[in-house]
Amino acid sequence: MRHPSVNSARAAYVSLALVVAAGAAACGPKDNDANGSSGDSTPHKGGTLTVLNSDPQTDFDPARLYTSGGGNVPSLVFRTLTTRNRADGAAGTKVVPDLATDTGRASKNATVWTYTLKTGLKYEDGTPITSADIKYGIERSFAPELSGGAPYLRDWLVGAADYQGPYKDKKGLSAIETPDDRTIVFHLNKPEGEFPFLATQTQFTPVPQAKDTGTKYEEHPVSSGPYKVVKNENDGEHLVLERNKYWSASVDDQRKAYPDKIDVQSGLDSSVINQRLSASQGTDAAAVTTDTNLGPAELAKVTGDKELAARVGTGHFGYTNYIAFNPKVKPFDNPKVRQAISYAVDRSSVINAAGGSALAEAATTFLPDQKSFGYTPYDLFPAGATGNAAKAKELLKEAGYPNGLTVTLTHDNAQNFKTSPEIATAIQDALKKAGITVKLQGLEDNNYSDTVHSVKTEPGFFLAAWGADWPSGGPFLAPIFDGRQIVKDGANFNASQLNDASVNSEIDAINKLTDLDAAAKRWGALDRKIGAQALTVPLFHPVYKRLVGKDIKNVVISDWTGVLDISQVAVK
Amino acid sequence: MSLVRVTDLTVEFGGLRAVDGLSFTLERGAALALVGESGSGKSTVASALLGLHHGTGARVGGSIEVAGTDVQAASDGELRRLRGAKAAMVFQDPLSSLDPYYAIGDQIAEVYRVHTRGSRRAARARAVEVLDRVGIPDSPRRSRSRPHEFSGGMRQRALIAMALACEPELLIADEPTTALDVTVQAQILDLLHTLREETGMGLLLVTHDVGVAAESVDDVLVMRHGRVVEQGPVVGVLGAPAQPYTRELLSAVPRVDAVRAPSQVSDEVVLEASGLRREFGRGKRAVTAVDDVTLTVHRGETLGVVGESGSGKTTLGRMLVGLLEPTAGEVRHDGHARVGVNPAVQMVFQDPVSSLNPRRSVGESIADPLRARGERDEGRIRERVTELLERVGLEGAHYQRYPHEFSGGQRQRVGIARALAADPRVIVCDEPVSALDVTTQAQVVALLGELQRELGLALVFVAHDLAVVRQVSDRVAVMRRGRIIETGPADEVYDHPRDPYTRQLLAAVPALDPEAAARRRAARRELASA
Amino acid sequence: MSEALVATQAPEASASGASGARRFWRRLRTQRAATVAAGIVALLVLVALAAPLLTTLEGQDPTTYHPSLIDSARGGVPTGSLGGISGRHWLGVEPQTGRDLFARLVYGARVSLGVAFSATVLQVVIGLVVGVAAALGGGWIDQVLSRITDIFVALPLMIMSLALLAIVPQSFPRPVLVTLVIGLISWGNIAKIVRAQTLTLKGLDYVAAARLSGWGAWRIARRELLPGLAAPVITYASILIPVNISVEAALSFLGIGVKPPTPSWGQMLTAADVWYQAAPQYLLLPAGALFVTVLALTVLGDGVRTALDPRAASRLGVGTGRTRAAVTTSTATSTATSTSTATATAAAKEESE
Amino acid sequence: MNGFGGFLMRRTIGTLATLLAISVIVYVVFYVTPGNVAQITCGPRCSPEQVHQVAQQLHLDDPLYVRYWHFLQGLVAGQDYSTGTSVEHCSAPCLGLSYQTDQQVLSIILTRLPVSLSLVFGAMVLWLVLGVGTGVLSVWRRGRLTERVLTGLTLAGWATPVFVIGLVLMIVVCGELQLLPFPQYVKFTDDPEQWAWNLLLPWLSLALIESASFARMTRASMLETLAEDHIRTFRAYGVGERSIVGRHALRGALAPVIALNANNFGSAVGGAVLTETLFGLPGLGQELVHAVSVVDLPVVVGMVLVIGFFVVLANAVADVLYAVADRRVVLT
Repeated sequence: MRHPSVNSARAAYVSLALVVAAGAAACGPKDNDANGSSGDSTPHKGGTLTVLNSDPQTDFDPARLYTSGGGNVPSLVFRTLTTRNRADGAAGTKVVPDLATDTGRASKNATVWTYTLKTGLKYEDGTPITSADIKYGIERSFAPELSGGAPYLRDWLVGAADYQGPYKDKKGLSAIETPDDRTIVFHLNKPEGEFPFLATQTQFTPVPQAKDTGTKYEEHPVSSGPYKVVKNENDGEHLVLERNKYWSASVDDQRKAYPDKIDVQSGLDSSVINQRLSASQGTDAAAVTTDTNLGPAELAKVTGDKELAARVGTGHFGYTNYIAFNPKVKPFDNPKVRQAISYAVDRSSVINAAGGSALAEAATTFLPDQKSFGYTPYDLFPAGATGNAAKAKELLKEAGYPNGLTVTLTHDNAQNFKTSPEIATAIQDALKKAGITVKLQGLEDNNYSDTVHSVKTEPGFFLAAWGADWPSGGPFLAPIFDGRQIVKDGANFNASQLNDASVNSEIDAINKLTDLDAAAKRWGALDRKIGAQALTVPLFHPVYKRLVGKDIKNVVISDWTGVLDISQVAVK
Repeated sequence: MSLVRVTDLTVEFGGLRAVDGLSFTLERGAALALVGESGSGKSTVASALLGLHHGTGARVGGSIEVAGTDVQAASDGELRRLRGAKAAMVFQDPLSSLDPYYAIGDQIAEVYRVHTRGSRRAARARAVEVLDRVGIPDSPRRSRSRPHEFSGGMRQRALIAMALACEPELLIADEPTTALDVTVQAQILDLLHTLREETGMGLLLVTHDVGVAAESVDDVLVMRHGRVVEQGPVVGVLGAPAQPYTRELLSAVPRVDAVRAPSQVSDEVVLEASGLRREFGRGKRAVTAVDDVTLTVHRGETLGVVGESGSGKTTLGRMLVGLLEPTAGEVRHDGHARVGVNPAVQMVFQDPVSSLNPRRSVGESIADPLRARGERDEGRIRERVTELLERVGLEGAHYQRYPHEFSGGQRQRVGIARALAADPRVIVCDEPVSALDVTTQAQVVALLGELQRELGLALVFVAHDLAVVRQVSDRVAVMRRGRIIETGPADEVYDHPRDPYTRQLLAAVPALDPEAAARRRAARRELASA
Repeated sequence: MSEALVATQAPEASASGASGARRFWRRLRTQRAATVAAGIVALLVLVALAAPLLTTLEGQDPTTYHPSLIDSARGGVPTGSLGGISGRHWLGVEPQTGRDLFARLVYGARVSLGVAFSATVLQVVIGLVVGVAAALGGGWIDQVLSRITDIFVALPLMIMSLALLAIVPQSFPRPVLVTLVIGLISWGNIAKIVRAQTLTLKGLDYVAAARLSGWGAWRIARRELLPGLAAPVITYASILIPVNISVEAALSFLGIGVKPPTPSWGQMLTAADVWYQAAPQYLLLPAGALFVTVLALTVLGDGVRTALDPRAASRLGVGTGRTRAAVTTSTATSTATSTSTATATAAAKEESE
Repeated sequence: MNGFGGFLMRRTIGTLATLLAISVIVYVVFYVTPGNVAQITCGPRCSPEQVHQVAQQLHLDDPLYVRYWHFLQGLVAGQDYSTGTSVEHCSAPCLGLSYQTDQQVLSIILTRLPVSLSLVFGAMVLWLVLGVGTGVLSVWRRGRLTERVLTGLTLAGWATPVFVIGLVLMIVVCGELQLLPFPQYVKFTDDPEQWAWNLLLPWLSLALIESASFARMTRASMLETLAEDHIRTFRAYGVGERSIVGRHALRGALAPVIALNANNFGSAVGGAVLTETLFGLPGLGQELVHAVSVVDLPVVVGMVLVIGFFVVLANAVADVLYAVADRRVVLT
């Protein structure tokens, strides 16, 4: 999962904008029923869809994008080997074929994956899409000039660890074979049953080598999807997309592409976006946002207005906000201390700080509460809604702190409801009742990332959050608890620095499974097993609420992304 | 009907009565001078004539009638019609009295249009005409200049031109020449005289300078503390004053033809300057303020340095005491070349207000040289300061007072005491009395003379006032454009000036005798035409 | 304009008896608006100092959460009427947390006023030292110091704050840090004003007289110049204080100000602006407090200026670089600043050589 | 005019020296700012090897002085850079390339500068009208209720942070009353009328805040002028109050207002961060805050230099205009 860079704290405030901009790969809805205006709700082709965003599409190079389909807008331009199923709720967590005819054929213990391209695929200039272009697209994502993508390709492909991309290394990656124009074969260095999920990422988008302009490619990436870029101003701040006439629905059953034109305006203040959507004047009536949620203040207003409330779409992205412990730091080496804090936490005030019960749901499991992740409910240190101070005190006494103790909680200063000062102060307030004095250490965003993701400087007690790169337990648990993923001299996400042989081997075993349902069950069991060690205190899973303009139809919110799918939206 | 009739005029500001029971009349075409020292209320009278106190909170009593308008009863509109049209006023400081942002011709035209409703073009033409009338050369072009582009004398001419614009019956001139050099002053007074002859307008001249009054008017009214001291024809009042105050005033006026008793001058040279030169600015804008000045000052001697504004005399004085470093040349003190300040050479400054720190007691200021010398014994400091205060004619108890509690003359005495505290051998006095009233002036000059005799001080007396310089100096140096153009014993320079410029200067000094004034006016015309 | 500033030095000939300070107070007292403003400023300072006492009186503190007073399902909007105003919570409670707004407002005054006042002191001290040193040092010292001053005038305060606040270790107390950053970066304009004023004062006769007494530069600066700089500096400071309050607010807005749970007005405003529709009093309280403070300080500043000298100080104008809006504090634009390099050679100089 | 030529020379040299010093300061400060630039550029999940490759690519491992030297070289001689597929030239004065987007910093600045200038220029017109107008009115009606109300209003604008004014204005004017569309930047060259309509609220927000200082400056200068001797002259010549206030007193306020204005203009070009952020105007300030957050050193340095340049330039212009408005002032 990729942590967002904070554009401006302003933009981040009141919205989960960045959470989503970063992790727009996710999971499904529960009560999504925002269907725009009453009356004829059948979607029709035509019209212009306006997108009001806070973050510009600064990265528009498929090599640099992180999430499945590169998020919402890029997936209108980039088609990938596979893609997320564009459907409401849990159905939306499935991976489906896109350019390929199926989601991939595994062999040799899931270490070799073979894909065949559909016929009749064309770029925006009418030239055919070949498997070599997909290989080239993957290769160029290894170029240091185009860094930014997910680490999986480098980790999984045979001999890719030191590859520096086609600009420096003309030989290319031998792990990818293209025996003909429609076939592409991937050789992995270990079994990976979830490879089809990885193939949803934009690195799997075809890039015609002749059109590659290196770092300038993002100014006008060549489209394989239903729309092409006709305007890209101020580094992605204003985009205009129009129909790619060489795309047809006959070779793409996922993207509906109702509007004729899509106008993306970004760099807007999040409160302005919500004001505009609620006013729905002029072109804003046909507007959506792909990165701005309703904040608590706006929610307070919207819930009091029936018309507005009907225009709110709700989604659930697989995401967990939690307290991380580093057991290498005293007193968090003592499990009783960790348990005491787990008992003392007041989840209701944390949820209030995160925007209230409508915007966050209490979490007692590390995995998000969705089937695709293998959600297995448990609450090993029941704190109730407001914390169990008595039990916490008892444990502290057992741990040798009868008179309470003083600890420092590290958090991010960026106000984004994730690891923010508000949540930290809510925890501070709750732990006070259990006799634990919490000192807050707020760090500037970059400093926070550097500090908590380095084993050298990692604090003992800090706020963290994790979202999955795709809706499965693997990318959710492995980076956090796999002992082999502890990074000593770089960005480390295994905060507890857990290196448990039984956990590691179970992860390996599940990765071999190509039956994703079976895998999910075992991820759930593993989550509970790790949870018993109290290495984290899960706090809440965020809920995304977003307004759409009053002319918007066909709002589809999958549990994969938690946000409306722009490829399904109609304005007529 | 008289042009101006003032009866029993009183003006009060708050509780303070500035004018008290004043009555006078001025006939058409006549000229009257209100003469008095600062605080006598003379300018207040001038303002009252135009009703300028309306709405300022001043209480004006008695009756004022100017050119047929009852000023006391007049409405704002009537007053506006009086001002500028029937009675025009010329102010003391011509620079600040003109709007710095507009061309002079436009300002005159504006005034003209207020009263005549003529066209813009006609008003401009009138402005050029009156500027020409007051002797501004090339007036069409110069009318487009802004005030700061004019010299002081030209500005005063422009102000007079503004006054003439609507052909008023009365011209009120409030200290019209005080800010000007003596030669310029003479020109302005001559101009006023000529204009009066030609237009037949009445003149009310307000001045502190008896000489200026003697040169310009028929009648004089001496004021003190808001009351009339003496009034009558100028010949009578100035020639044979009836009142003691008038006599005191007259006797205090320094005479340019007075001969002074010589000081006890020794041969010992205490201060010597050779080849002094000082430039300001760099490159093309460089200005040479003092150029190749060489002089010596002996123990017990007074060297007068006289010159008009811009002649470089102040710069010279500052170089002599070491406040300014010369660009070239050197200053020797007791035979030693010297850089920077030296307590043995002190200075008395022109402005008694700005030369004392308003935030420190005068005693502390006087004690500065003592403390700087390393004196730490508060008792001895106190004692010495008391002694100095008494020596300059103040009281020891004044130690704790602040400068604003003193009058101008007293402040200048404090300045002298401070200079003396350093036990100097030389004191450079830079216009020490020019900001003072004549009676005070005489006292301060006398004090300096006494001190010189007593302490054997050498004095360098820098001033623009030729009469004062003659009064105090053994030797005189006349400066012009940074150079000394003539130097010699005072009597010789004054009685037998060699340089034409010196002669011009001397001819410009106003005389107290009206008849002499008329003769000198004629002589000036000759000099000017020569 | 230099001659107008000189006028600062000229005492009123008519004033009698009283010393400078007493005269100042008397003149300040005669202005009713300024007296009221001074009272308000004093009250604000008192409120800030007595914050713990006042909150004890109310029975609340600024950090305790009151989840029962807010509606979690509606984003955490206060449940009570008028934002939850009650006998127990005098000004209502904060949305989302239920923290007591009165307590946060009075504690916020501590930070906002504290930061603003001390940053101003810092700016003034640095400005004075640099300005006086440049003016007295002359020559290359003046050149070097003036260039350094220019640099600090041109450095954007917000941007440098963003960087500096991130560099300094978190253990360093934030309010102090914010103060230091504001003070250390935006002193350029005051230094320019001080330099110009010092140059003017330096030319005055009483300074020359002090030199002739044999005193050194340091003593002259301290005894003769500093008192003369008081008027413009105090006037300017009264303008800077509200500007600095705004800067603190702007830093909070950008997320780099004082850290929670410490309240400050700026932080409250930042958090509250989106609540304008749902909980208006949440926004109006800090905005109102800020308005009253700025108004009082401005009126007081005018009064001080008038009391120090009705003529000279008015030259300074309000001169603000509207830092909040314009984010750099720079343009404190008294005419003295902007034309400090353009020497006014008023023609008056001709007359006095 | 030789004097003016000399003035220009000295100012240009002074400006260059100041800007150079600023660039050094910014380099040093951001060099020590926490934030692993290569990691941020590469993404948090990048492996140490990858991060190392990115660092090499961006020359982040070079010592500070070497990097600064390269920066100077680029400024003077331009620099070549690789897009991966080809070599491009960034011609002098090259401010370098953005770490994050690989775009030329100068072109980023040039596309954003018109927005900032549009915002500040328009706001300037408004704040002059509002500020000077209020100042004149309050002098004209001095001592009366009008003056107090006007003074109170401008101070209210002054005391309220721009993000509050801007948001409330937007909610009321665009949201509730629907008098104007929500602002969205339109290029002047595309549609001047839309440009103005869309910028109206940002202008107003900025102007409301600035106008107080102009009102006060105007008022103070005018009152001061009214106390001067030449006003007495015109009163003594029967000139009416309207002309005295409107012509002579106002003229006296011109020079200080010009000076204040030029200064505010300069600082606002890069300074209107909050206004740009709130209204989503793609100007310099908005980009700068973003660049700072991701430690994009070349962009930060370039923008700070450009902003510094405007501040210095505005100061110089202020001096020139001051001298034009008040001919007694000599430029040095």
